[in-house]
Amino acid sequence: MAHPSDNYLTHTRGIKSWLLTLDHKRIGIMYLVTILGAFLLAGIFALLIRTELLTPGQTIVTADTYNRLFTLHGAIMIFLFVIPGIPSALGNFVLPLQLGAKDVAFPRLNLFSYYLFVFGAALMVLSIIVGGVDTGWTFYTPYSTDKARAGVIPVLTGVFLLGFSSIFTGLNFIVSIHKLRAPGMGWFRMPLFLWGLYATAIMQILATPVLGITLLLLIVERVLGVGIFDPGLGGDPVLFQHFFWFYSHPAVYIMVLPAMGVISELVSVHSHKHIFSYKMIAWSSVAIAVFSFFVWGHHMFVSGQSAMANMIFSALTFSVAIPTAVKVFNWLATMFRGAITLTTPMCYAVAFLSLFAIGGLTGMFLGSLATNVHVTDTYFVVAHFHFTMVPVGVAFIGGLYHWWPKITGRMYSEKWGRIGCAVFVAGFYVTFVTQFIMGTHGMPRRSYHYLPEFTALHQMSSAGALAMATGLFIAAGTFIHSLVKGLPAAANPWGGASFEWQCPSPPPHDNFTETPPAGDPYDMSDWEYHPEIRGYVRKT
Amino acid sequence: MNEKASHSAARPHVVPLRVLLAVWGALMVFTALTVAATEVDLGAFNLFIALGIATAKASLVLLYFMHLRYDKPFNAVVFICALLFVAIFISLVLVDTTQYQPELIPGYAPELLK
Amino acid sequence: MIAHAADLATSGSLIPERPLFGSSLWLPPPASTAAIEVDWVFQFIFWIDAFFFVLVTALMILFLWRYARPRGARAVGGPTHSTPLEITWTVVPLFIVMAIFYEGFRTYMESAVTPGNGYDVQVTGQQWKWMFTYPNGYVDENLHVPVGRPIRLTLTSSDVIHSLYIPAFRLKKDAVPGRFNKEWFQATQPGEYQIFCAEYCGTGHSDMLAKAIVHPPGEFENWLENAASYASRLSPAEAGEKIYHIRGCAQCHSLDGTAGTGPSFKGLWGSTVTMSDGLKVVVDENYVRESILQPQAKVVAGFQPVMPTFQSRLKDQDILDVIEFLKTLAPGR
Amino acid sequence: MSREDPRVPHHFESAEQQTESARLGMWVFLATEILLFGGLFCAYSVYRANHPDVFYYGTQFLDKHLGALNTMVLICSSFTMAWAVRCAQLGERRALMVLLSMTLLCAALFLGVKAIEYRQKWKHGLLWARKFRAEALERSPTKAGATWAETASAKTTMAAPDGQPTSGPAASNPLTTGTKALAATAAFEDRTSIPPAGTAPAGVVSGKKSSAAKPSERTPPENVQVFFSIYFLLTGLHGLHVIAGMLAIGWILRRARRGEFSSGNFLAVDLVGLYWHLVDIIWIYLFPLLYLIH
Repeated sequence: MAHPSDNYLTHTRGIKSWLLTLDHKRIGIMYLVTILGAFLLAGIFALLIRTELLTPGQTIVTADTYNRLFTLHGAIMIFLFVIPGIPSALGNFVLPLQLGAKDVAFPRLNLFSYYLFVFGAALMVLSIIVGGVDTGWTFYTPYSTDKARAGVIPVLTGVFLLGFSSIFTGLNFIVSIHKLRAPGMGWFRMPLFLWGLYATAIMQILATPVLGITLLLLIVERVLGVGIFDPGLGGDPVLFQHFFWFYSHPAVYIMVLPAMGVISELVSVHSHKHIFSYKMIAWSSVAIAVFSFFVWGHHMFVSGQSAMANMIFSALTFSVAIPTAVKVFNWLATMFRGAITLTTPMCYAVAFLSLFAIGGLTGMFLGSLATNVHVTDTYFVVAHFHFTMVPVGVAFIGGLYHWWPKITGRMYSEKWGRIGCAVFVAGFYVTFVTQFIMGTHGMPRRSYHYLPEFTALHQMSSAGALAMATGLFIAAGTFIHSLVKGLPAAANPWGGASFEWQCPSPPPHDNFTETPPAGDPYDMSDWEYHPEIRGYVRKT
Repeated sequence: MNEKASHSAARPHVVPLRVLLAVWGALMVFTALTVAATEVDLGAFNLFIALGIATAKASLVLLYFMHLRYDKPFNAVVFICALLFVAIFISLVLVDTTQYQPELIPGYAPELLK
Repeated sequence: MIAHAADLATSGSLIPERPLFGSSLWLPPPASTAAIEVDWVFQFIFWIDAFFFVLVTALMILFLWRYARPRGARAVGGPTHSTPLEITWTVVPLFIVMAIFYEGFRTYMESAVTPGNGYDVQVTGQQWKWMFTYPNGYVDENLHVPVGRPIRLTLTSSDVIHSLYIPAFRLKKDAVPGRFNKEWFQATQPGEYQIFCAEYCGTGHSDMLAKAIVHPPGEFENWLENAASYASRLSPAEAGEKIYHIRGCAQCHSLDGTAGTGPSFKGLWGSTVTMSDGLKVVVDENYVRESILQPQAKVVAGFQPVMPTFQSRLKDQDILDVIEFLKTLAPGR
Repeated sequence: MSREDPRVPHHFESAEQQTESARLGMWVFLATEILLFGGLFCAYSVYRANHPDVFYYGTQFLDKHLGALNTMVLICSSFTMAWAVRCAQLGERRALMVLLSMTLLCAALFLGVKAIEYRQKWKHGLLWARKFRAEALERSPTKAGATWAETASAKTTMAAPDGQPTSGPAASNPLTTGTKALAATAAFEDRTSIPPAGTAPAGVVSGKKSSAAKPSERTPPENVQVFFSIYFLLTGLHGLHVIAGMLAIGWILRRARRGEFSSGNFLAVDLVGLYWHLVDIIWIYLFPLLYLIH
């Protein structure tokens, strides 16, 4: 029935068939485009920030503009790129394919969620036009309620809508994974990417509504003055921090867990070896999801949080380190005695490993009470969270390279893909290792001016940022080149055994004419490489 | 397809009207009871009585009006998880805020006088 | 404000003899009792981290090199599970993080107990200025303390959240409106140390700088006595200038004619200014007094009504001193 | 969207799978609703645990009989909704329509009573923090004599009794005289010797006739306005959910009238029912927590 050229891209035509589509693959692509646009915008802000910091005094913008730049850089990166990047774009595309399903459980809700996202994003961008926001992405009271510019209201409303977009996506994923698994696919026969998405969805469901009510309270506080968070009216600003971090710490794992899922896929498929200790990786995802709810107080050790709470939160914080360490060791063990092809996705996977290791290990300084006091709110924290957030971006790009042949039906230049990755990672190290040093020497974050002794380090950091941008442009170049001139991709270019590689590239509108039998998603022994089609074919 | 749909979905539990009426009656009695309980001063115990009655009422609604008793157990797990995480949230925040009360300036609210 | 950072750059008062990497790549030289303890914990974590980072990276590179295969190759077996290994790498990190927690916790709790014989200084953050109030009521823009004596700080803020940060003492505490946060330290080395605001607080956040000046034994009392008696030592105009600097006027009102958050004081005295409602007012004693006590009563056109009242914070004599200081800035003088 | 049957979308294997998915989805959504309200319950718990006096005092301004009435109204609506689901399951279209209409009626009644309560609070100035008018506390809780016009005119009266410089609206409250505000400042300074910027941190000082007066049960505690903020936030958010529920019930009523439901197809009624019961459950907790503080 399926004509070879009939795929989800050509199934129907016209702009309306895209904007009103209920196909998870098209919605995933629309997310991808929107998210990449936001990434570009936030990236430009980052470069402006690094340019401003070339000299201790004013370089290109005023202090007020600088404050708006870092706020929007943070808010757009987090809410429009890092949080939705993997689940909404890649997850939407891949999840039903990996389940062997025709779509997510609620396709209309999926489309609605996308438009909520677009509307929220538009409100955030609008705030730039009405004058910007200068609160930092954390919106701490009473600065955000009393002093900040009026642009804070559209931003808060925007983030509120984005939160609900995220909740609905999570809801959709939970129900899809529960109810739409292909016959024979037990919980422990799901690809690990789905475990990552499932754990993420749990957190989206349980944490994001608290962000919703926090932002709602902040809007009401600002517009009506209810005095819950505003000390001027009898409120408690530290209570706001509890509310905010109850969401925003789990949010860190909302960002990281899908990335870990991607890495599990990448490491196993490109090492052509069964993932090491499937169950430990699956359970550690759930463990991270649950533990992450108990640790938010480590953002508040110097805020006036009581010593008792500090102690509890510090102790609980270290609990998250264990499942994270387990995952890292499992990935290494997967590579051990594998057959590693250093493809572009694999380059990004090992880049993730090395960056995220530093991100996780430097978290020890922040979890420990004694050292936290010195390094919190300095560039050390800035460097630490970039060493955890940027790996998420790395996994996103790696995942994009991994599934790109499936999404577009085209291959790309492996050579330039690898060069882009190397340039980006080298630039990243230069940018942020210098910031660790500045931080331990006492350079406070969000500072427009700095003491002249930090000049050399700041300039190195800015140079690194430029290299990062170059690496990203090279990556973008490979994608564009692939769209224009890429060779046709095989159905299974890497030799993966999960369902998405068993339908054509690009997949047909209904994904599978017949759902293939569910087996071990990491048992790749049945697949044989055929150089003439640049892909793998199942042994007959 | 239509035939199949009506057969497979027609099997959900239909709660007898008798049960619904009994639950409704119990809820009304509990409401009267909780108002009456405030007339008796039992100190801090009043709060527990009020919350206990509320929980009993909520359980009745959940089990019978919302069919949780006859439903897939996982739906109950979802609901209980939500309550559990609210409890975690409130209790950890309370652990902190009750501790730091001595540091607060009593009655600080300068903007109210404006 | 821009001038502020630039001043610091040129005045050379920033402990210029200290290059960034004076004693170690990672930490500035410790100058308080707590700093020495904290540095130990820092080193402890640092070497554990270094070990694991090298381990992970080395294994990764080794495997990438050793098991690199051309496209189409397949792995020959290899383990997919090993219970002893998994238990090892779950339990060993568990004990390590428990040790790290304990070290951090122990050190923190030692410094959380405020000693009884401390000297009290009250700290108020205000956009964008630190104010340090000594027991005799004197207010200074820098933190002066005696060496070798526990100093107890009580922090609050009069507007938004600030955070007092003294890297050399490894000390940081938020100043939160509506509450008094407590912190203490004991300096071990006389000298000047940088104070930052570590919690973002608006436009002038990065200029909210001050110094912690640790006096050698015996000198602190003399300094305090001398500093507190400025009103009797100085002429009214000089006292007014000091008040201008230590009470935060300088953050918004410049002396060089550039408009900040508020109008510049240069040439202000005796001039006629237009209010936001169109009223024209001559800057005289009554107007200045009213502007200090009721800032919102008359707001100069083009500025926001954001000045806090100084009612109950400045004495009548202080206001007269400020007026004398303004007179010295009048046009033609 | 689907090829054979518009009611079973193409990506489901069977209607049973669809029903189960939809119910699970609804329960997950209800979980998010609980966490949404959880934030407000947390704010409630924090302020109540730390300032019980504020809640003991504030609650006397709420009419517990109206609250109890509203609780019963909502329970009735929940009952008719549960019955409506039963009728939908059995395919009794006419009874379904009657019961849904009764549910809507109860919801409207609930909002009506709520409106009466809000109106009383508005009249007496017992509003959230910024709109809160402390002089309202001077009057007896439920039978305040002051009219809106009276209090409004009182608010515009400037009082500068002793020539102290007054700062506009700060001193306009006739009960918060300039001297009292200054006295409070002085007291604050004695305790802390750190003068804050802005005005005195005295909270609601208006209720105290003088500092020598014996504090009685009627003396408003400091920051009593926070109680009313929390009251309006909790009941307001709940009210919004009631309105959303009414819209949903109206929608299924319309569909029922068109005969879209049958004993094999009543999913929408079922889901709206679940949502409506949750709104009821939240009120079951709000009622004792706000109205019945002893």
